[in-house]
Amino acid sequence: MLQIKTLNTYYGDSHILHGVDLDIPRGKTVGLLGRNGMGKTTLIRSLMGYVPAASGSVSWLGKAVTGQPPEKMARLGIGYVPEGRGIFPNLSVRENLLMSARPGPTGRHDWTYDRVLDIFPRLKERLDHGGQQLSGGEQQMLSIGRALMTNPDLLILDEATEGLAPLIVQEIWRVIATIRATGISALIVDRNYRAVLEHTDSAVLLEKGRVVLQGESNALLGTPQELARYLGV
Amino acid sequence: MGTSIAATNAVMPGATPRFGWLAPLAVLVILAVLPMFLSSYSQDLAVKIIIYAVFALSLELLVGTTGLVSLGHAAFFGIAAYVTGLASPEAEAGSILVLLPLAILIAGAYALVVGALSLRTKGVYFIMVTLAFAQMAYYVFHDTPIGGGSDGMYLTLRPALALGTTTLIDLDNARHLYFMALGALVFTFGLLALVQRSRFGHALAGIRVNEQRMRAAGFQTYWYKLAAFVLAGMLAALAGFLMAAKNGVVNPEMLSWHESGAVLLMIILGGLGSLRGAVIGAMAFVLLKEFYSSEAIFGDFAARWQLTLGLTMIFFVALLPKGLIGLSSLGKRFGRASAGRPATEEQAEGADK
Amino acid sequence: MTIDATGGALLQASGLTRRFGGLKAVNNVSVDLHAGEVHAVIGTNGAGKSTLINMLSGEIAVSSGTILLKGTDITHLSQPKRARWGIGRSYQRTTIFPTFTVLENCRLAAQAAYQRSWAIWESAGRCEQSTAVARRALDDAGLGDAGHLPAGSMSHGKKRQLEIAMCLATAPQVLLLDEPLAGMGAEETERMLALLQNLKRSHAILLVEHDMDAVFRVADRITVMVNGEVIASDVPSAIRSNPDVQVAYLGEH
Amino acid sequence: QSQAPIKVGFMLPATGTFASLGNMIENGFKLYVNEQGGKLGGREIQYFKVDDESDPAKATDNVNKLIKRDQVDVLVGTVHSGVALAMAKVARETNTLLIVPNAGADVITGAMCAKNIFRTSFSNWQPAYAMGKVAAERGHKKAMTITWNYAAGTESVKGFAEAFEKGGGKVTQSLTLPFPNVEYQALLTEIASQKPDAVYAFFAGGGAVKFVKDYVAAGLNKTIPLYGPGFLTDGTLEAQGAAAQGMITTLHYADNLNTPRDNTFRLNFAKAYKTNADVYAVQGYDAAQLLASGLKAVNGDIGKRDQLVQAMRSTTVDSPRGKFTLSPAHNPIQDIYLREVKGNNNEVKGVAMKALADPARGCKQL
Amino acid sequence: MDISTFLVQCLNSIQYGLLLFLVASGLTLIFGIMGVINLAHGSFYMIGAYLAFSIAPFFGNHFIAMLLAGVALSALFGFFLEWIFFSYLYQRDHLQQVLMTYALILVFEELRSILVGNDVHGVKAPDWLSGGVSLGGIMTYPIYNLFASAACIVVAIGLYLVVNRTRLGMMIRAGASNRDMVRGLGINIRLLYRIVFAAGVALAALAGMIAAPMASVYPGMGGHVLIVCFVVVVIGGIGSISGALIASLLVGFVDTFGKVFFAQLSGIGIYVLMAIILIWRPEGLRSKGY
Ligand SMILES: Nc1ncnc2c1ncn2[C@@H]1O[C@H](COP(=O)(O)OP(=O)(O)OP(=O)(O)O)[C@@H](O)[C@H]1O
Ligand SMILES: Nc1ncnc2c1ncn2[C@@H]1O[C@H](COP(=O)(O)OP(=O)(O)OP(=O)(O)O)[C@@H](O)[C@H]1O
Ligand SMILES: [Mg+2]
Ligand SMILES: [Mg+2]
Repeated sequence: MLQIKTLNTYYGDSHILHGVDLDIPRGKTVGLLGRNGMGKTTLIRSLMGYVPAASGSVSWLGKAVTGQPPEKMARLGIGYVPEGRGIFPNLSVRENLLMSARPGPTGRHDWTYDRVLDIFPRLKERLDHGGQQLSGGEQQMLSIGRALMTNPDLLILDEATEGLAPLIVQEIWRVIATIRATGISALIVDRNYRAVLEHTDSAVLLEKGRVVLQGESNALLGTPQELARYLGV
Repeated sequence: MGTSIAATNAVMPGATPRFGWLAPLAVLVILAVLPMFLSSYSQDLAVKIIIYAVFALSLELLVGTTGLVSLGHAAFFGIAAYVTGLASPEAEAGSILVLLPLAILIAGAYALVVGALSLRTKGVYFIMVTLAFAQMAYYVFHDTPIGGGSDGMYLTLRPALALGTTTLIDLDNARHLYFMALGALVFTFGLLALVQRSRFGHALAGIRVNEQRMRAAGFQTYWYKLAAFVLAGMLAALAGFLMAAKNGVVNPEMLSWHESGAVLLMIILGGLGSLRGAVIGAMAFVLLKEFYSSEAIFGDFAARWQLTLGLTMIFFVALLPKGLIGLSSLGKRFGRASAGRPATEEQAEGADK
Repeated sequence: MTIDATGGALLQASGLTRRFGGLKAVNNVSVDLHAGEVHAVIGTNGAGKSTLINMLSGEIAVSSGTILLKGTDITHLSQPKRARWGIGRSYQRTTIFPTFTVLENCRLAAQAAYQRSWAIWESAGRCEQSTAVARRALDDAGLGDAGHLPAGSMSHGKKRQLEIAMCLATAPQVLLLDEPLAGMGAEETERMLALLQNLKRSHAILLVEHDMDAVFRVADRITVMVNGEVIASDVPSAIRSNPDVQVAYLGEH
Repeated sequence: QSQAPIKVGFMLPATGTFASLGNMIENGFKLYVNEQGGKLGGREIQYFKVDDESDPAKATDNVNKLIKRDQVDVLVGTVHSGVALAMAKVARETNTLLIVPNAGADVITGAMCAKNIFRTSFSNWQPAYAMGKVAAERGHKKAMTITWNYAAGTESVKGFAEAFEKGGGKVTQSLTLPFPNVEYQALLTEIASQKPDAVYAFFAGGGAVKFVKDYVAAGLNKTIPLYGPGFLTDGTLEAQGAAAQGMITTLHYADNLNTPRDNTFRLNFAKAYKTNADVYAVQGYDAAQLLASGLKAVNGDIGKRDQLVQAMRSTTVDSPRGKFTLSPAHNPIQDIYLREVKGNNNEVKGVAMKALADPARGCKQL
Repeated sequence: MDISTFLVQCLNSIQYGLLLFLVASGLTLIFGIMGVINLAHGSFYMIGAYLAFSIAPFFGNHFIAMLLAGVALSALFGFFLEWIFFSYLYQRDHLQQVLMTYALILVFEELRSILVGNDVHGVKAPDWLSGGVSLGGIMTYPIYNLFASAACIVVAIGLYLVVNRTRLGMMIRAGASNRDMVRGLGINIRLLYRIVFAAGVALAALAGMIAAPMASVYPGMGGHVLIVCFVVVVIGGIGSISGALIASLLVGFVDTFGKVFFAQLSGIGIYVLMAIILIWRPEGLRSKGY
């Protein structure tokens, strides 16, 4: 579905991504792992078009989309949950959700306002609160819900479970499992590498902007010493 | 509006290059010998620029350093000018030693009141409350006979500084005025440069970027801001005193929001967050207008100076995101852009929305 | 629910309530923080943990209740004053100075203890005390080699580390940490836990965290909040087996 | 030496509300010079221009551009009173010859009068005083005045009241609103509730247009006649349209004086500038005439200041408005016409006061 | 003051307040919702008035048609203006926009002078709106003013619905707080802002066109109105349409009665009002607090 080839990205003079390859097949979930500051977010921001890549290519369903602006990428069917949530503080919870609502690129309409509120009942109690007034976890739920409202074909979750209570985290993983079942792809960054590997088909491990390890998630789970080396556990 | 109003050039005040003091020193030397080469008109013009530079610097402390955008700064400028006018005796020259402190104190007192009240608000609301207080002062002078109403008033004789029977400084003398203004500029610039590298200045910068964290760390930010506000008001008063002395005429328009807006524009044009930017901005603002409205250069088109000045400013805004002070780094930017890499300072700032 | 009613507690809050309009975000909550102890507060999202920290640190006013610091009533003291008296906090949402360097971030926090703001002839950058304190805080938080970077250009996880470092730089006696581990990788988590173990010897620590492994490793006492109310407060082992807590918060943990 | 041209500095508004007035004054001045073959007193005239922006805060700097930078021999300006005062102040200090072609502030030829300062227009007091007299003669007993709260307005209102009360009337209330606020409705209601016999208003430009229209829209004109100095209607009749018809004002000029002098002037002006002359053009024209009379007396030697000033002071200006002389304070002693709006013209109905001289209160240098 | 005069003064206050709202509404949009500090707003108002003056002869008594045509023209104008002058400023410091809008004021003033000259002009109200209704006593109230008030109310309601009740409004407000995030959700914020800016310009111009028959058309007419508009928007609470409406009416009352009771110092009335309100409620009357 989404394919990234030899991506190089800079922030100013510092070379952050060094020829990264990443392939997210249709309907598969891919985990993106790495210690702090290794370039996970940068990879996501490059593929979304926030940060221009110096070289390399991004293609969607076989079509080159390198260098497209974020709004175009999102319209292709990417739902984006950024790290730090990106809630609109001046909009109420209801408005945060409604403003992004639209059918998916293929016309799919699985995620409705009501369904999102069903998986996050907490939000239902806070509909008229401003984004600013939510607790950290509530904001995180809202951010995920908002991305789902765009009925994406590919969901990108950058530290989406940060600040969520264990019960809710379990719920999120369940949602990801159901999403996976409906043929939606996902790219998941999370500090809990074990959970990531348990809930994804394959995973990629970044070290200083380079892919150092990749493969089937199950297989990776079986190589604890490798993981330990790159994740510092 | 979640974003803060003033982002700035300098990462932190005081982060000037090693020989950063060389340029100002050279400029100072040039300014000191300048009157020898200037016609009396150019000297007047230079004084005007210097006074506006002092005025702009005072606002820079608020806007660029502390992040408090004020649209009422001319109030302190104008009040000081009126105090100078009103306190000047009819028949003889007023004493600088009396008039200047008086002007600064009274304007400072007003700044204390205005600051104490308006610092309850933030961002655009702060802009508007400061404007409100300035407009009140404006209408008091415009609509009541205190200072001659809308026509303003004039100083029969400019202030002077006499010691015994010898007159040390006589502002009626153009050269004395020039050096007094230059002295004020050096004083203001030096004071603010000190402030910026001091703990006080760093705390102000911290307040600009993230007041919440400053409070959490243990800074009583309200008092810091108030101190900055009053200091800025007093420095504006210094400029106001000089302006009254220079013109010999004081008018309500000196307190108008146009005047407040003009000095704000100066520091934006020059480049926020840098003292030099404020000075350059004041200079550019005055000179550009002088240039475009000069009949000798533009002939009849000089009457259309608004058009040329406006277009030039549009041009600057479009090309110089950091103001005129950013001209020097423009070359570097081009160099980097051609290497095919994005510039990132803005991204770094925007990263934590 | 306090262990010893009088002297031992560094910070003593009782009956804290905070309303937002009709919502009682925190309802009659009492906590005591003792030196040498990590007191974890856990609870569902929106339970009122951050609000509790906000009240303790003076960021927002209490609707009712009292807060004592070493026996002195500080309920109505402003946040900066409380900070100067030794209450330090970190934020759940990273709250740093993105345009300043990492060291400058910490130095500024440390400067709060050496304000001398009238001494404008002294250079802030050369203030040795605060620079030393800032460097130590950075080392503790694992950012020792990042001092020169602009804070805004660091990765999310590193910013979280800086968040903690800035809290440490104010040299507090009472630490109120709002999800310090969020966003940190496994390695950094280990480091942070070690740091907490170290700090708790001389500090009173309130830890809000959703990482249960971490909480059960360092906490000496755990208070569980749901919808603004305390549903349990006990030693970790008791909390782990408390059925109410399992249903409301822990799930299959 | 007499070969070098005489430098005339125009300090007039080129931008802002008064821009068109500045333009008229300049054109009037130049028309006279051109009629003399481009020379006054045998010397070429060279012009310098500065836009005063009608901003008193910048006035000192602007006037210095002309005096110090361009080193003009004569200053001509301006429209705005506050700016004119600053000009007068600088002119006094530098002893530059100044001719004021519009600004009516009483003090210019009052407390601030000086040997080197002349005015070819009017003092605010003049048309107002005449109007006061007329209003009283028309039998009105109770009048209200309304104006912006600024110097020109208050002076005008005072002048009106002085004559009106001398004539047996009484100004019951003086309404003001802040300059340049144009929301008159509240004050019109006030007028309606007090029902005076007459209203005297001083406004200019866009504000005048709106006032006259609002006054009529409120239906007040049917019962309470509206009077004012000519500025209420001059130059804005097209904009005021039907509302202004029949209004009575006083001024030192009118649109159909129908004297040979005026007719030639208007014809020449229209030919040269493709637009009709107005009072501002006349004032500019007369400024040139006044200067010419002085230069003629000294044969173009502008250095002979005393003789020049003496000649200007004692000349009779053959103005399109009718001949006038100058008072000792250098303000015109002139007829104030009573005019009525007909179509797009302010037509003469007669002379309200003949050879009216400003009292020049406070002038010590007579 | 007797009771009937008092009532008429109240009517005056409301009428002035409504007109103010109309002028301020465009500013609420551009300033309050998009976050652009637009000093050129007064210029758009002036442009509208001059537009009315220029195109009125072609429409005769079809006043509404003229308004629509003017709105369309000015919206188009605003659209391109945003494109050329503002589209690259959002990422920058807010104050850069101030500089840009100030430069635009200068340019517009001069272009106006070049194109239409510096004279004062009047615009005739259409026949079907001329005349007045009697208000007891000797006073009449112009029908046109009542029409203007009605137009203001229509705009107020329309704007309120669009901004607060439509997704478009939500997107715009979202864009003001976090542009990047809005883009990440697939919304073309550039186009959106261009449209909103155009709408803001069109509203200001509409106000100018409606005001033209009442106020006449003259150089510098935008300057005074600008600052009052900012006062209105800020008192109301930035971004709140209903707040702006309340604020307009408040300002209308303070201005009207200030002139009657405190003539000497009536100039400071609205500023005292603003200072008091903001010191009492630092975020304006109707800020939602988020
Ligand atoms: N705006 C920026 N400007 C300059 N450098 C940046 C910027 N943002 C990130 N970097 C640098 O790029 C590198 C990769 O950062 P990135 O945010 O991609 O890390 P990450 O893997 O997502 O880490 P984390 O787990 O902490 O979120 C880091 O070294 C960081 O310092
Ligand atoms: N300023 C506010 N106005 C209105 N409601 C608020 C405000 N701040 C917080 N709340 C509400 O109060 C409740 C408690 O919030 P708080 O941030 O304390 O939760 P928390 O326990 O920290 O949750 P989390 O674990 O998700 O961070 C939440 O439901 C939140 O929506
Ligand atoms: Mg990241
Ligand atoms: Mg929280």
